Amino acid sequence: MDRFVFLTFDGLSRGAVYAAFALALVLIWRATRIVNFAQGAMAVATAYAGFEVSAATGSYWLGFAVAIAAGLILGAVTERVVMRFVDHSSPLNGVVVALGLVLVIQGGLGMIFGSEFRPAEAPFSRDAFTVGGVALLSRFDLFVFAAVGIVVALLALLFTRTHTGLRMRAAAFAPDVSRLLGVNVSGMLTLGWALAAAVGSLAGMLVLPTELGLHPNAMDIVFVSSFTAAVVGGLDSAIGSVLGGLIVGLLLSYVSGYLGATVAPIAVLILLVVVLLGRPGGLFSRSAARTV
Amino acid sequence: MSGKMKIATIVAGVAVVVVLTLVFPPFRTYQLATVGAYLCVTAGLTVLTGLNGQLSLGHGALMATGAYTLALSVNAGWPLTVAFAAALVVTTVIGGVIGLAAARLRGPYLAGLTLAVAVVVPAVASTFDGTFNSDQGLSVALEPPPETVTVEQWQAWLAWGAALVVLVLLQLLVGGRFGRELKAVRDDETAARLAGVSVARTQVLAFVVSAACAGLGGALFAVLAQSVSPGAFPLSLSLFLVMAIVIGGLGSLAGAAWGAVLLVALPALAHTATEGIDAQRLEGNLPLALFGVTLIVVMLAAPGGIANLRPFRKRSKA
Amino acid sequence: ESGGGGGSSTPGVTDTDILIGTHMPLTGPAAAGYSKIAPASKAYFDYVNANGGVHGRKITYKIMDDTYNPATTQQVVRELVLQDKVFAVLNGLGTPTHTGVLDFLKTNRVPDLFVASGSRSWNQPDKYPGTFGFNVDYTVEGKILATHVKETQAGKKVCFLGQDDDFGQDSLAGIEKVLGPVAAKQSYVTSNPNVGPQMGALKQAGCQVVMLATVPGFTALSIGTAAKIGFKPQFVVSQVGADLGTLTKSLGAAAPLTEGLISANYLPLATDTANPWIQLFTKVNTQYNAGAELDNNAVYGMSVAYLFVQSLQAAGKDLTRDGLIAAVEKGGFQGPGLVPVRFAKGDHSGYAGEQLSKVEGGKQIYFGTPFTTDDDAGAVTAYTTAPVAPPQNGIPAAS
Amino acid sequence: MTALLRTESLTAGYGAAPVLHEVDLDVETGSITAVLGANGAGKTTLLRTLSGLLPATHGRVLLDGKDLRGVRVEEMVRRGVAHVPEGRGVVTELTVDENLRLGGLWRKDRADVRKATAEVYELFEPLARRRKFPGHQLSGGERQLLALGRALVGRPRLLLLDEPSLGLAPKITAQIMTLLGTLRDRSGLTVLLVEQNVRGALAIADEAVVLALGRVVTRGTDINDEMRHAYLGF
Amino acid sequence: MPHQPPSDGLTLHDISVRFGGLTALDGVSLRVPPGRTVGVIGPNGAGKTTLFNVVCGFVAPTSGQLTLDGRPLRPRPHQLKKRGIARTLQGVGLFPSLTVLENVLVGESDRDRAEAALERCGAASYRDEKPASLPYAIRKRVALARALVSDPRLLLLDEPAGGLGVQEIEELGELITGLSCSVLLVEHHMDLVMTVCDEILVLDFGKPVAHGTPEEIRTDEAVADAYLGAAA
Ligand SMILES: Nc1ncnc2c1ncn2[C@@H]1O[C@H](COP(=O)(O)OP(=O)(O)OP(=O)(O)O)[C@@H](O)[C@H]1O
Ligand SMILES: Nc1ncnc2c1ncn2[C@@H]1O[C@H](COP(=O)(O)OP(=O)(O)OP(=O)(O)O)[C@@H](O)[C@H]1O
Ligand SMILES: [Mg+2]
Ligand SMILES: [Mg+2]
Repeated sequence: MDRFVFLTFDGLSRGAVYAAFALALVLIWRATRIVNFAQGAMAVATAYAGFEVSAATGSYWLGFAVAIAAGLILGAVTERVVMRFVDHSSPLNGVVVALGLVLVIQGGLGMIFGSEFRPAEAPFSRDAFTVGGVALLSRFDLFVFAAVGIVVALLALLFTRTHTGLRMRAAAFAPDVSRLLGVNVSGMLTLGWALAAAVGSLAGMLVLPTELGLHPNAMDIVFVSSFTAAVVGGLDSAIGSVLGGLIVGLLLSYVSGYLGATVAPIAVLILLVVVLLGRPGGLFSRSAARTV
Repeated sequence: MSGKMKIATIVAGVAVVVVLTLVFPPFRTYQLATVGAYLCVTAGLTVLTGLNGQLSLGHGALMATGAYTLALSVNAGWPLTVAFAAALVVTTVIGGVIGLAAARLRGPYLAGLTLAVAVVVPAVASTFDGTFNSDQGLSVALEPPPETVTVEQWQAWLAWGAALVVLVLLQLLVGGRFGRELKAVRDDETAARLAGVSVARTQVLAFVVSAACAGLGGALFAVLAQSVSPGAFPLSLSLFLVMAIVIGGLGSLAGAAWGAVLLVALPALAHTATEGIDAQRLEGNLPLALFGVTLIVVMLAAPGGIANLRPFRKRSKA
Repeated sequence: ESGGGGGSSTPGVTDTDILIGTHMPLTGPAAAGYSKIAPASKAYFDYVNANGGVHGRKITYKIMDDTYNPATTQQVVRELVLQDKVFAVLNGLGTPTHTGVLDFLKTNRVPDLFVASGSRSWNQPDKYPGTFGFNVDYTVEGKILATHVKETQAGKKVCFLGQDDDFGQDSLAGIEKVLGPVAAKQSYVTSNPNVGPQMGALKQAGCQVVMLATVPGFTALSIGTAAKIGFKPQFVVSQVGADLGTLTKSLGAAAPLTEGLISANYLPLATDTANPWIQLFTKVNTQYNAGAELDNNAVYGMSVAYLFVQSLQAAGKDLTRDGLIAAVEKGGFQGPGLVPVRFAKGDHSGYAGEQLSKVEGGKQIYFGTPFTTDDDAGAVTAYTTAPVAPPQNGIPAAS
Repeated sequence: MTALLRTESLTAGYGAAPVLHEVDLDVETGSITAVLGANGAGKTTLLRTLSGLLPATHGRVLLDGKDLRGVRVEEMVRRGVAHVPEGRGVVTELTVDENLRLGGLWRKDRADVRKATAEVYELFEPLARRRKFPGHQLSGGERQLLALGRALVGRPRLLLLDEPSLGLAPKITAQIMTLLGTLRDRSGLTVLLVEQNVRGALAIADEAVVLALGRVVTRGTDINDEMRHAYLGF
Repeated sequence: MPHQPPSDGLTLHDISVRFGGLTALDGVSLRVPPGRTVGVIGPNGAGKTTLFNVVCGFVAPTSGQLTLDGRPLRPRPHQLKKRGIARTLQGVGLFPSLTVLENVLVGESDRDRAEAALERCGAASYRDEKPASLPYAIRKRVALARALVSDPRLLLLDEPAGGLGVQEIEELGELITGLSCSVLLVEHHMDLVMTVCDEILVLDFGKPVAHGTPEEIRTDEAVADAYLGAAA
């Protein structure tokens, strides 16, 4: 029983960071209908910037702010300089460009910072509170939960309550019609990329302290897990992605704990198959579109 | 170009490659062999992704399936031909299973599922390490080729022989009714259904065909490398395959051929281009970045891929 | 290519040059740490070249990035052998990567020296006559660490966490040869950087000593995770994942957790500035390694290069591939290592043992004597011969 | 009356060959102009060029006497131009409500947007029943109504309608034609109406323009029989 | 014309369809005898397309049965063609990446038949064009050719006249009248419906509100009220 409780909390704290990153993927999907395969690399790049600043100034929070600001800028620049010129008549073109971007960013980071792991400090203690000898959550975990919760709430507000959110969605779905209705589609795309990259950076700052450290490839595996989480939850749903993150986190923890770490990816595959066969658009998908 | 012309082009192209293996130095011949093996995979993938619109990020795993099957068969003492047949059968079956699931999924959800397939390879190899020997992998005990040819030539002929079969069969397959059905399903599922096309069947078939091609390519990789291990089939391989067919030119076998060439040539060129520069941190990273920049630039400059660039398109349209 | 007078028929060798190559992960997730090895070797070769080379020949070291992908290793090694016609492959890194090219190198009769991994596969003189190891093998190391545990932590509950591959398995085999079955064992895969469940299990099993066969990132992760859940066992860590510099960087503010960590190694530690080898390497490093810091990876790279130069010297002026292999098999090299390399006609394994180290006051320091043993039932015995000092000019003399 | 919209030798097309050739138009403020012509005559192309979706290769478009060159598409709606494109301009992933909201997003006068929305719901009762439905669930005609209603929420001065009756039941078509007439009379709305339903369009139009092969072949208030036979097929 | 077994065409028995809280069809019964043309009209959102979707198997009826030639029909869209049923879509629904000829050839192998179908619908001269570059009316013809290529016994046409000019509608009328198969026609263009249909079913809010000959429907007050309005 202790073991179960421990694994549950371990899974939740792991799942929260997947959720954070999945949110960034969901955001950009909703705003641009693109799965940004470069999201992980972009988040790492901004985290480098953030941790450099933290190291130089000694202030974690300054670095944190810099990372998020860098995310905004990097996202906007990526859209303005590269993505805008991609021919989107095939959805794959964007994917390929994003993958190219991954190589450029990782190569660039390797050149600037080298391939060594660098420390990624957490702003709060990662020592878990223990109850009856069983480790539950740490302050940092709580911080992650809070941050994820706030982002979900803000995103939900943005997309459902604000004019800008409506504009972003419309621009993503039907650019021509949106322009006719006065929506600045290109501005919305830039904004979408900027916000998504900023959320990605935030997620990066939350994820990296729990990983091996800062490294050009640090988010590769997180990207895979988070993408899985987003797909499980449904790419159109912020809540879904958070739930998906928690589910994936829990599954990985239980499977690693009870069956062994090697089996974990197999379990994730099975989870995906089971969920998607039941609900091909993820857990939180709305009913299938009428096509005829 | 008519179907017959296309097949003639394929045969002529492969013949040229075989002649090249006679004059090339061994390493170039080996690279040609690798291109041939990749071509089997990209040709299949272009049918699936290009013509049928199903994005697979998991073809590296199907290659691994073919490679491991071949390795196990060869090591069990089966003749190479039987081992290849076994590799085809097993990947076809696995492709069918994944295809059945894939047929229900669209867009990023399919991408997500196949991504999970791609990353499961090392896990399977470790979980069943009695058979697959974990990260270490298996070595493939091959009979040496006849004295008169070099190993590299023999490998190249094998790979291009397979590529020839794959290309001709695929051309026959997609040049006719099945090809139209693949595109129809991609364009408009509802209309395709009404035209009498079973969407699910077509999608599963496309997956099976491309899986078989990937399995064959993977088996060739096992022969080329004389070993198989999970590390040789990482997620990046699956992603590179997709990049290759898009940059080559999505949806045409010519594009698949360009893609296969690029998979071998581009990293090598990026490495060569940066060879003179040796500063510790640039080493490896500079070619990587250069590779990435090339991908982006090509994609922006030639969104239809290389096969659809003007000078090439004229030829394929004539 | 049995090598006549001028050695002109030997690939990669001219009267003035020797071309050798290697495959290493320079980029990608596995590059951490390892990407520093080859440049350090190269720096040492540059140093030798600047001092006249070996028998008048300068060494060119071609480093190929294989991103730790065995398929890429195949490509780049073929390029080295078939295209560049290297004389030998030196210090190719990684068990799965290098295993794939053993046969190819054998077929092409390319000397395959000092493979950078502790697998036992390199020591198969009958099957792979040209292949030689370098690292102490994981089983030997496991036995030495376990012997220490047995002596100093008697009666404690000893557990194990290892990578789910040869590394972990060979290590565990060595440990269990000495200690018998461990109280609990767990494994991890590099593709899942969370060892929470594993550390949780070890904690619940009441482990007091945890032996780790982990790469550096996972050592740090394990130590960090243990602390996180209030689990403070004695950690005993394989040399592979115990480089204090790397751990300190990974752990950041949590670096003090490494205090008391036990490990072992067979090369002098980069932090031991009093060691004459380190002084030599520091000198070489500052002159030829583009300002890179001298860490244990660099020490490793230079030690490999030193051993290679020794081998070339021993192979004589008429350099041939067979000659080089014969020279290495003759053995008897003495260098920076704390224990001898074992090369002999029937033995292609690398270093024979290790000396234990401990982290104290934020520094990793050796204690006791080195030990040697075999990877079988042989006893763990102290090695008491004093280490040699480097030659005056830092370059091994022709023998 | 003054010309609200004017084109001068407007030429546009999709590839190398132009579809529209030297089109000259004058649309008076507060008038309804029917744009007629056989399939493929270039009617849709004309509207797309007017709203800026398609760049003119030659000639110019003037709104209130001001050249529209360089004015971005998204700016047009602020100048009072609403284009209801051919087919289904509905954002199918958004609900009916959200689609209507989109129509008024750019406007400052929120109270009037609310009022206009209420009016649309009142006018197009099928939409009122579907407020929370995503667009893709709507029937063909309901989508057409939604696209039209959305344009009305913006209270445009100039309405570019591309076959608004497509897929609409006769009763609703008639209702819309009446509505256009009313809006013209009450608030001076100007309409450019592309229609295949020639009779319906001519019944309310003040002026008609007939396109054939991308050229204006005739214009005027009444279309004589010869023209009807030659270009409209009846 | 291939030998046809004795049949009594398509019959709908008391079909109802509900989407969540919305009743799209409410107890609709209808028979389409062989060779006859039956029109279905009604206000927007009355359930006409949904009725087609039920016959084609895109929508499962909440209650009620379908029979074809006296045998129960549990349709699956891609098997309709084999059972002699063809349908056009309310939009155009062509495959953008295929040429006109290839569009007609989807699910078909016989080139001659495809060419003949195109010829019949007056689109043969566009055989190698891609749909995007064609005028709307031509695209509609191609869509019709695609439905006719399999020589169906029952043809479902969903607003075939939408977007067509007066003359084209006349031609379409002639084409429909000339067909030997049964036709189920959904159309808002009253002239066409009145001229080609043998009988007409009127739906409102998913309910049948009238059923009869064109003459009867023209004079039906309920129909005028709900559907035709003052335009009648
Ligand atoms: N996207 C396009 N690419 C190429 N040609 C096009 C495109 N759209 C239209 N055309 C061509 O331009 C010409 C005019 O088309 P347009 O759609 O403007 O006609 P229309 O008068 O609106 O006809 P309809 O009544 O069918 O809507 C046609 O010949 C058509 O084939
Ligand atoms: N898949 C679906 N999900 C939810 N509602 C649907 C679905 N399909 C149809 N409806 C609803 O059912 C009603 C009938 O739709 P249908 O398309 O059959 O109308 P129709 O009679 O063809 O109208 P039109 O003449 O406008 O094409 C509409 O109100 C529509 O919103
Ligand atoms: Mg038009
Ligand atoms: Mg309808």
